[in-house]
Amino acid sequence: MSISNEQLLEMYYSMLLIRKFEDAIDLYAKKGIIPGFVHLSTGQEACHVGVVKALRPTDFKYPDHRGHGAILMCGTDKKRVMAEIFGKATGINGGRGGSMHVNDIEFGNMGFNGIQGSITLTALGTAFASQYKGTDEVSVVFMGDGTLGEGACHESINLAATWKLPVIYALINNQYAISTHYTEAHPQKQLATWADGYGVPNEVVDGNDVEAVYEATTRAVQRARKGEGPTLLEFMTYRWQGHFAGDPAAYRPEEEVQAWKEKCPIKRLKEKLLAKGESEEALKVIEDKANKEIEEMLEYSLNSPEPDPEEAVKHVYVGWEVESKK
Amino acid sequence: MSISNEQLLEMYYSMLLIRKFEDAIDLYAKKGIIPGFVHLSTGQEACHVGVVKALRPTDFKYPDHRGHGAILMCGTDKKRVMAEIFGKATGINGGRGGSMHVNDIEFGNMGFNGIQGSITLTALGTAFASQYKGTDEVSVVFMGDGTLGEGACHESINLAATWKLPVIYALINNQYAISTHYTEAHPQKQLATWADGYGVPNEVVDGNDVEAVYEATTRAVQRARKGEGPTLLEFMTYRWQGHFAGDPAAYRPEEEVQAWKEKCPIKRLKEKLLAKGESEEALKVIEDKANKEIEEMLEYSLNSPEPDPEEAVKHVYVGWEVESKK
Amino acid sequence: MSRIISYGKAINEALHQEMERDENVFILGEDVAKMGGDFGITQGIWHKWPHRAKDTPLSEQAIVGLACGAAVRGLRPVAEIMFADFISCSFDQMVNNAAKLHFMFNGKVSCPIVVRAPQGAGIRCAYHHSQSVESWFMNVPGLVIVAPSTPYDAKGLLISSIRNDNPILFLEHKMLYNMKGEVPEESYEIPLFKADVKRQGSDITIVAYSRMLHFALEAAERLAQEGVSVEVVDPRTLYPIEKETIINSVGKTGRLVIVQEAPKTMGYASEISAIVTEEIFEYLKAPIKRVASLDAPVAFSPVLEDYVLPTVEDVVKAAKEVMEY
Amino acid sequence: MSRIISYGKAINEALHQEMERDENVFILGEDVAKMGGDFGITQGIWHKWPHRAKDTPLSEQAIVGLACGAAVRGLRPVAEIMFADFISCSFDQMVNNAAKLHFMFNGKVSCPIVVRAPQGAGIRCAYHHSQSVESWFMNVPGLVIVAPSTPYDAKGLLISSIRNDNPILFLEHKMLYNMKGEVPEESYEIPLFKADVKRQGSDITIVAYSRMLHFALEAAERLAQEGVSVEVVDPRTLYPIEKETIINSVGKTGRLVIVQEAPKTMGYASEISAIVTEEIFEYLKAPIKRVASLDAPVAFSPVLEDYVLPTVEDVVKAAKEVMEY
Ligand SMILES: Cc1ncc(C[n+]2csc(CCOP(=O)(O)OP(=O)(O)O)c2C)c(N)n1
Ligand SMILES: Cc1ncc(C[n+]2csc(CCOP(=O)(O)OP(=O)(O)O)c2C)c(N)n1
Ligand SMILES: [Mg+2]
Ligand SMILES: [Mg+2]
Repeated sequence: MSISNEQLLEMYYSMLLIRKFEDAIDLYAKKGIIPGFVHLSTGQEACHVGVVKALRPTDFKYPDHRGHGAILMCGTDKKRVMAEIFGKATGINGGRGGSMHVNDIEFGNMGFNGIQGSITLTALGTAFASQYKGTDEVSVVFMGDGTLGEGACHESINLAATWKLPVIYALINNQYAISTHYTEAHPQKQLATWADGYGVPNEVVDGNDVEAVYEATTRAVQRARKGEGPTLLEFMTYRWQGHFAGDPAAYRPEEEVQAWKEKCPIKRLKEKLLAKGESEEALKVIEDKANKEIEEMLEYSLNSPEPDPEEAVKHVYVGWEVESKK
Repeated sequence: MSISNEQLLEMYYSMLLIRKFEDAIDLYAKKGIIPGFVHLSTGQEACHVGVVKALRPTDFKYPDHRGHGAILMCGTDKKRVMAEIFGKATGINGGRGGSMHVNDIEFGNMGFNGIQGSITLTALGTAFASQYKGTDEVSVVFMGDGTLGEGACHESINLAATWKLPVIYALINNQYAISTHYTEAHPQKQLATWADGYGVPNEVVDGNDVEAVYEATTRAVQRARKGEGPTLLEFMTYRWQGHFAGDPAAYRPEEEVQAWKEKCPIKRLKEKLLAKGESEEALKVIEDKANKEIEEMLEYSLNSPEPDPEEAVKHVYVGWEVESKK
Repeated sequence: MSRIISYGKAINEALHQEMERDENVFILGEDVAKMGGDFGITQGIWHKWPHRAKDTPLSEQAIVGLACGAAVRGLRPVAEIMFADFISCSFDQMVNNAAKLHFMFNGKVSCPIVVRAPQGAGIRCAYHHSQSVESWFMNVPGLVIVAPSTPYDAKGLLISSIRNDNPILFLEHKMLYNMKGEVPEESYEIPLFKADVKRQGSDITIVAYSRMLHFALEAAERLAQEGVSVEVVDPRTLYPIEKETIINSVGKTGRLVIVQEAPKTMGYASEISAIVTEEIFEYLKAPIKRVASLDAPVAFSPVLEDYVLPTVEDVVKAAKEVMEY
Repeated sequence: MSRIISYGKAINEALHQEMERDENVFILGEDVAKMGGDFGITQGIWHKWPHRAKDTPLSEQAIVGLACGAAVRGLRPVAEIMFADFISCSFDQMVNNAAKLHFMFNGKVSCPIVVRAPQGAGIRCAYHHSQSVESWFMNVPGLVIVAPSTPYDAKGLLISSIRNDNPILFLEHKMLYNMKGEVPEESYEIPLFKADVKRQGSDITIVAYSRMLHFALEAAERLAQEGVSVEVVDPRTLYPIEKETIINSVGKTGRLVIVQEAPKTMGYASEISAIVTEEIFEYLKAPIKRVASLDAPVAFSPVLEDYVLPTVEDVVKAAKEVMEY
């Protein structure tokens, strides 16, 4: 498998875009302009970019609660992703979902998850439909190290393995579930070994190396498309921010955070690109482009109207209207 | 570890008692005298006897829905076990539970399970209490091959392994969950390997060899008492009857049933005892004793009164009476 | 053409006909395929369509979750939960996934799943195999709950449920499986969200569903002998609630008894009582009465089980009290 | 001695005092130990009693199941479910295990667990982090549901709940955590199963709990200015239901409005309405009204969220309609 320079540059752009997107969200969340709370994927960009770039628009992608990065990669109109997080009428879901619930069926973006573990089960269904219809779309579920504690994960992998469903578990091990280190919540040293118990192929992958992520995902996808069943990929990475924007994350050592920041996936790719002969200037152009796009998204989001309140009771049922306040 | 002849004779008696107990229950269930449905453990006697005999009265034992055998081993007054299954006032739970729900806290008999998988979680709590109080009781959960499908099992073993709780999973692989062969419900060839995914020690044990069952359990119990955490034991055996008394079990090949009947755990122990020099006559005396005990239990159960209807609304709460029909 | 068949058979026939009609329909659940279901309701399907009948592991979460995901892709899953009690294990999937999918996707996705589950007491199987579960779900917007009381309704309502685009919890009653009644051979739909007047009357309205409908009809018969004319309304769809039929009936009779098998507190009857009081208080000639199980788990022994369940006698008594008020 | 502290702090203090008093009390849940809870409610406990404060994996089933098993052995677990919405994942443990243990053991075992869970909307976190869950559990005999509305009640009710021998779902409201009020420093109990008259009045009764109690009190204040004397009753224990206080109040006023934050259909208000209609119909001067959220999931955007939630204005309006009937 070889990744072209062009692809790498595109990945570089994407990772920068996610980084800047999260920075913007962080800022507007702390300003109190974005309602509710937001979980940022800063530091995990390589996982989101590497996984989704290895997929087709027709595949089913299940971003989790820390999913902005993956969502931005799906193909969904990015400014409408941001507008959704701002709770605006122009949001991709009309502002009814917000940060944790940004979905877009058109691009197989199944971001609707607020209950950890739940999407490992929904993914069984989209994967089953491929098998049922004899098509080759795969279903990729993002999940965190902490989420692995949920019983749902077991029911999912047990069935996927038994029925050989095209499910890929993209387990982002960013070391913590809120304040709890993964070694305090699980008995395994590497969570990937959990899949051994089901005979499910698994790999531990450097989650800060976008090429490694892309390649591992591609292998898993190939297996899945051929009907060989599920794979679990454990991406080792780190959550730079607190659990949510504003969480001081006092529960973890500052040196640990610094050490991981040294391993920044974007810096790493940049060095690789420079080594491959790309110029600082060319990379600067890409960065400017990302900055500009974020500016446009922000402008769009900030200037979008609030939803019509009556929308709050729409689409509860198909063919049955619930009472509104008239 | 060596098991004395005396112990073996006691086990022989226990296995015979369970066999005859189940035969009696089968008969009275089919006669329509026992209400509801009953799940018989015929053919699995070695598992129930071997496991419970390796435990203390103060340990916590969680028989499952096919649990008569284990329940009879706990120390609970056996005639009151049978009376419970008959739904009588003299039943150990006053007739409110029946076959699936025969429990007796006095002997650590936690038989209250109707929801598969649920007791793997309760067992965490009784095991945790040992750790919390610094005592060495273990908690042993019986579970079937089918039950392993439940998400609860994952949450249980994950926590037990992480916290090193004294839980022993006595997984009775009798090949079927109702009509579904275990290889159709799980990806593993041996379910014990599931525990590998959690780094939990596990063994596959001949579930028709009571000595092997006893010894494997003893090893697991020792580990647990020393604070070394959970063990999973997979006992390979077979369910002679249908899923419930009356189920024709048309879903499985008759030859399979016959082959397993050849491997009868009681016959097997009998042959061993004869080889060790016990006489046919001595074994006959034991069998007569078992027959007699069953007769007495039946007489007790059949002649016991029905519960007082008002009992149906007792013990819903502590300190709050629910409305009765006056 | 109509024949006399059982409620269980009527459901089975609906499944066969819908499998035949639409290749997106498939069934899944524990022992539903090769064995045809623990209560035999899915018999014959696997034999005809082996790839469209799936035996699952004991994994209620996966059953409902898989159904939701498959529905998103245009399939029409009909899942069975062996006993309704076990939906407790997939409660999250029902409440936070199935119920909200359409809403979460802002209407761009729907979740046309049917989760069939036998519920109710009477078979002497104690508290983990006897519950009536509708109350667990009636504060969960997005779900639809259907509970047929007759073979005719069971077939028509199941066909409508499979064709409907909402997530539907289809509650069958174990004690009705062997009940016989007239059922057309051909396929037919019975509208959801529409109560059915099962008996016309003018003095008092009794609302009852599932097994309790038959208690209500028997009570009505007995009361008729004493000169009381009872109107019996079967809501059929329990949730969301179509109010008109009940309100029209009580508007006419001025008296209402509601019968449910679930424990009394916070049952379907409570909601109907609240609605009627709120909307047509002025028409009420007497207090509304609820007939229900006592607020206790269902115990095993027949004398205990029978003690907590409502009886025909209870319905008659409540109706008389209302009449005599 | 009393001081002004927050509702969250009051709960924290109750936990500290009960940990101090009884070494069988311990806490468990996600991030409750080292971090002191997602909402900071369990702060300081792990520092004092590291072995009695346990951070669990994301395993809601295990949290509740472990609590039940530990309780059987005489411990007094106080579990936290980070958001009440996630009890959906341990619904089976609550309903089929905790609720029924005492019953299943024929009274020989009890299940003294407290499951604390913050619920309710208002923090702009959409449909998976905003639900009011009491209705899911109010048809489940054996469970107790407590929902404090003030810092004073929060402390006293939690202490009583920990000491009580029943399984208790203790529903805190996220929007009340920062609310301040007078709370004695010393330990005290507030009886369970006993409603509290929070304001005396003679014209109309408003029953409200948790955050809605404050809406009711504000509405009462406004109505007072228009000459309407409102009695406000806070049930505090939602289930099982102590009827006397409410019935006495409505017996006096003849008018009733019930306020809940949960969606309207099949809420606490429905049950209270049904009880009152059934028991003191003859005292009712007007229809009973319910004020509640609309029957929809709670959407994210503030304008959407606010639209579905009840407001003080809604309470005032309902009360006036009842008064003017
Ligand atoms: C069923 C459920 N339990 C708990 C939570 C609260 N919660 C949200 S994210 C989270 C931690 C998740 O950790 P992890 O899976 O490692 O993902 P990360 O946040 O590190 O990306 C928790 C406890 C939830 N949303 N759903
Ligand atoms: C949660 C739940 N799901 C399903 C059932 C119905 N059920 C009872 S026993 C059983 C099969 C269990 O198989 P296994 O665990 O292998 O035990 P065995 O019956 O073979 O002893 C099923 C499906 C149940 N009681 N609880
Ligand atoms: Mg993490
Ligand atoms: Mg089995």
